[in-house]
Amino acid sequence: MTLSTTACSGRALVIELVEAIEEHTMWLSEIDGAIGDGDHGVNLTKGFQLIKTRLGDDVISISQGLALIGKTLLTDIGGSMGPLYGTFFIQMSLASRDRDLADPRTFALMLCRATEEIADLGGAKVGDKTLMDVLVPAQDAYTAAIARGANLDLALREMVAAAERGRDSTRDLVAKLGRAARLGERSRGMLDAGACSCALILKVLARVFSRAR
Amino acid sequence: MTLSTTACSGRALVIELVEAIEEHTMWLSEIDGAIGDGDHGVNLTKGFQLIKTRLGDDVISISQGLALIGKTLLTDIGGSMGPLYGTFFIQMSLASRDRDLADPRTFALMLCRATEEIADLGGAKVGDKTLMDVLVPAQDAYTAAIARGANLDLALREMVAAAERGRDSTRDLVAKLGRAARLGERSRGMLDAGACSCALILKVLARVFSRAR
Amino acid sequence: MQRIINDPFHVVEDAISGYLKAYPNYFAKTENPRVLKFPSAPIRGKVGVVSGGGSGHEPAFLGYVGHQLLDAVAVGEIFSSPTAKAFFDAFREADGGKGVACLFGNYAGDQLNVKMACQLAELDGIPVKTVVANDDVASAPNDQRNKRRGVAGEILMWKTGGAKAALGGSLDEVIAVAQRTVDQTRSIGVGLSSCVLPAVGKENFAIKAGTMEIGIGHHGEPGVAVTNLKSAKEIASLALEQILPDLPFDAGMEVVVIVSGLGGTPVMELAIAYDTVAALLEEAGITVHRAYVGNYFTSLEMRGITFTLMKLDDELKELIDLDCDSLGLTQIRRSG
Amino acid sequence: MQRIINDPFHVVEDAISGYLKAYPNYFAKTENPRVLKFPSAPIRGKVGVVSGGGSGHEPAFLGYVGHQLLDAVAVGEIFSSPTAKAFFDAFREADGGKGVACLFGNYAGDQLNVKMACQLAELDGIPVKTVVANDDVASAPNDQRNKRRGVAGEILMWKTGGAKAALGGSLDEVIAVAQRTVDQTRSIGVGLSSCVLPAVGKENFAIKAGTMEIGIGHHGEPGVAVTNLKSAKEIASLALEQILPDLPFDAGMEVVVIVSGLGGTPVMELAIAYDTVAALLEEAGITVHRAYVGNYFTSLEMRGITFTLMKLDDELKELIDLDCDSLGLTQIRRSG
Ligand SMILES: Nc1ncnc2c1ncn2[C@@H]1O[C@H](COP(=O)(O)OP(=O)(O)O)[C@@H](O)[C@H]1O
Ligand SMILES: Nc1ncnc2c1ncn2[C@@H]1O[C@H](COP(=O)(O)OP(=O)(O)O)[C@@H](O)[C@H]1O
Ligand SMILES: [Mg+2]
Ligand SMILES: [Mg+2]
Ligand SMILES: [Mg+2]
Ligand SMILES: [Mg+2]
Repeated sequence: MTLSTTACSGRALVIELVEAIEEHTMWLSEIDGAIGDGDHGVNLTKGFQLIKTRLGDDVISISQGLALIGKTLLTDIGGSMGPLYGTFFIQMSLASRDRDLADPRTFALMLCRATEEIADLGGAKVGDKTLMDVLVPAQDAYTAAIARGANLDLALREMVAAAERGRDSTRDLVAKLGRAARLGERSRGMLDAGACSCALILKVLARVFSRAR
Repeated sequence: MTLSTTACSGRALVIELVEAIEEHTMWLSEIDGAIGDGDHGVNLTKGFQLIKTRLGDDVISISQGLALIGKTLLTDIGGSMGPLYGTFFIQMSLASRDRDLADPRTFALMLCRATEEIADLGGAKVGDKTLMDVLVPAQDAYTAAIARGANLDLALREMVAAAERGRDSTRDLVAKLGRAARLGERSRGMLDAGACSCALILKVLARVFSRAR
Repeated sequence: MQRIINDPFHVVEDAISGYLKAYPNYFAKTENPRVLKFPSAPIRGKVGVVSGGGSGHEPAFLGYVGHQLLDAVAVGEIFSSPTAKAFFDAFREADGGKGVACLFGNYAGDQLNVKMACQLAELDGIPVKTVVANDDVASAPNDQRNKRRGVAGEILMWKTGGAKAALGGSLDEVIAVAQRTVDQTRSIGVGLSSCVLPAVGKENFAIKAGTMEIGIGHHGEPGVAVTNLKSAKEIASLALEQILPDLPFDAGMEVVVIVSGLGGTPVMELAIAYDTVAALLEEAGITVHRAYVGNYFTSLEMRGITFTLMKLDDELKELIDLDCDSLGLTQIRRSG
Repeated sequence: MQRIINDPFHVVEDAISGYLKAYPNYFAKTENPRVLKFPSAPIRGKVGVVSGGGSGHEPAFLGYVGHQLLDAVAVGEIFSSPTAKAFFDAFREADGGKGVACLFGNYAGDQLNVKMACQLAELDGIPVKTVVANDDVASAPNDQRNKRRGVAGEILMWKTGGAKAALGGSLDEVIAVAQRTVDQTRSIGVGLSSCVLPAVGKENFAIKAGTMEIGIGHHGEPGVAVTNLKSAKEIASLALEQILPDLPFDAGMEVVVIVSGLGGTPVMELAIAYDTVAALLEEAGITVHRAYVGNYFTSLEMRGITFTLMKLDDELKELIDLDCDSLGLTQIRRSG
């Protein structure tokens, strides 16, 4: 097995995501603690560590890696994020199955299905101070870029930038959904934890996919 | 139809019993009223009037007459006497069915089955101040007479005398069963209503059977 | 009283009317408004099987009128015996020319009325024989078994007796099978709340919150002990402690088990109790051939549970397993 | 709390364990302790039929796993949705290669978890289609039917969907039949008392003595009105007043009726209420093809009653009449 296949494999995807989440556990939990119940980082880390255990020594495709993540989050992680991120990864897995990952349209489809299904499930819209404030602009930026003729790399870079702007935009928003909504005006002034983790996850995905040549 | 068959028919039996009971309605109810709830005469009269209605113009055998009385009492008359007298007449009917009524042993069998089944059903013994204080000595007197070789007429006369002595014996007894038992010692000094009606019924039966030649 | 009724003195009539309308496949009217029969009864050449008792125990008694079960029932007022006339009329409706088996419970009123009904039947030339269920171990000591009440175990003699009759058994054979069923059956009840007779409007006995009554009867008759409310496990083992030594049920035997609710018990609690019953029987080396867990014999809205065990032999097993179809019990033996 | 349980936090596990032991003919264990399947499921070449929901509604949901009914169920905690994993595992247990019909009730938790389970199934290549029962007329106006809850009417889509699958229907055909069943079914509940969640230990809503709640949900969701407690006749007519115009049910139609107790209701009261339902339907020129009167879908020990009507057509009638065998519903079509 060559370095390049390893690099663009589901195995790498899983491991890099686990590392990124683990590294940011405390940061994410602190953000959630300010306006939520403070378990966001811990929840996600628990989930991703379980995913790593389940991965074991398996060599799997990107689509399989996404499926493994989605299934584990859906079935073993409670709270809002189990179902929401479970859906995110499962839809990404279904959209990438048997498709050419080097084709920029594949990632476009993945983002689109994931965003739509999360919106359907959670009912959140842009401005509600959730991970939708990251996902929607990220998807828009990505599709705009490939519509313009940008290559995968560039499109992914623009997506990450939009995601991070989206993340930062949540600071000035009042939460409309989830636990933080109960605070009303008092939820303004802090980032949204889900938005932060979502931007992080998209960044890792972009890195892994930009190697998918 | 000759006078003699009419006389010994079930029709005559029913009519004579109805008349005897009707004639003694108030007397029986008063006796029951002293130590019971005062409905004995009324209950029986209601039952026997219904029996007369059911008889209509039918010409029936003694056994059929006894069955009609027993069935009606059993199915339409409540209280203690419905089941007890119902049993009395039904057993007499079954014991007389297809038998020679002129044979003194037939009436012996009738008395015996009726007494036994009532004892079985109500659980009363001689001395409990119930109709058993009439039935048992009546049966004893009758069987003793035919054992001695007395004819039907004589045996029936001795039975009636014993029944009336039994009836009178209840005056000095304390009720052990039925409603009157609740009075304890206070039930002493009055006749038992069931004993009175039983002696009356046996007297009518004796009259009808003594014509059964 | 939180009841769905019209007139508290008319509940039995109204319920019968409802059952007749809802289940024409199970119930046909007869001349006697207090007697229901299976539509195809009487069946020529088959022994008629009859029961009856007070109302308020639904699905007992009428719910066991059905295919290869009871042919007719006599229906009494709430918790009180049907009249002798009702039993007698049930005999007539059930008699297919081979006589009638009357399988009923050991209660004074029922005893008296059945006895009288038998006399009426004798007058009409219908051979009737009886079996009296006395499965309730809490209601008298073992050496006075004839004083024991009949409870949910009655269902089993209806099942076996009904099956034997359906298979063409003679009156004596049906009676023998039902009697053997009773002889090999033991039950006990545990009450957690009382119930209210519609026409009375208040409890006629009481069970304090936090307590339970072991050995309670189907009408709230006092049991053997009032104790603190125990866990399902403890309740089930207390019940088996009373039942097992009484027959006795020993290792190697095969049994049928009924765990019935008394009306107001959530059915999941019955399953929870059965869980322990099954475990204890397994420990004791007793094999459960078939279990019935549900509301089979109730007491209005009483909360509580009854436990019934019946020892099987080859014939009884076959009879228990025979298909049947009624409101209270429907069984199909599928090939697949 | 007068309950026959062990640990209030363990009632579902204990009940499942009891059901598995009592009815090996109806239930087989699966890898997921919260999923039960019919022993012969999956059946090769047959569409799998699945449901699931919170516990405390017994015999729903597990009681409808059976022959020509459901192949598997997902079991939730008391009154709360099974997990997505449980639904998904139920799909896998039921899938015989022709896909799975998931027929469940309109509750947020169930909707969410079924949706997620469907994603998991899609990952595994199992085609799953769903029908959501929304028969409870009291839970939203007619023009917002998608907001209505599913109650006892769910049983009817399990019956018809299960029958269609058993007769070899394709996934689309099974779904079409179940959807038509839901579209033609209307229910309403009337509550006379509350119930207590074992793990909570006190009532989560209250119904005052002498009052009743029309339109109450299966978990005590508020209804359309709280009134004085009325007679069975009035309760039944109030119920039909809500149900009949909603479809509408008109003269000349044939219907199936369910009158179910909510757990703590003496069953004779259900018969009393049905008596009026039958009379009113006859007056309205509506023919009752089949009635079910009993505890078919309960809410722990709640006292109360639900009324369900389903309009039949030729196909649905045949499917309703098909034999079935389960803990909650067993039907035999006898020739005799
Ligand atoms: N309905 C929703 N739609 C989308 N995202 C949501 C919704 N509700 C909550 N979230 C996201 O979930 C995050 C909180 O996740 P987490 O702390 O893991 O779960 P919980 O709120 O159950 O503790 C929020 O920061 C928000 O981004
Ligand atoms: N167990 C019994 N066995 C025999 N006779 C009884 C028994 N109980 C009551 N009786 C008789 O019944 C009579 C009362 O009859 P009646 O007044 O008609 O019925 P009730 O007591 O129900 O009002 C008593 O005088 C007594 O002779
Ligand atoms: Mg949180
Ligand atoms: Mg949380
Ligand atoms: Mg009197
Ligand atoms: Mg009186």
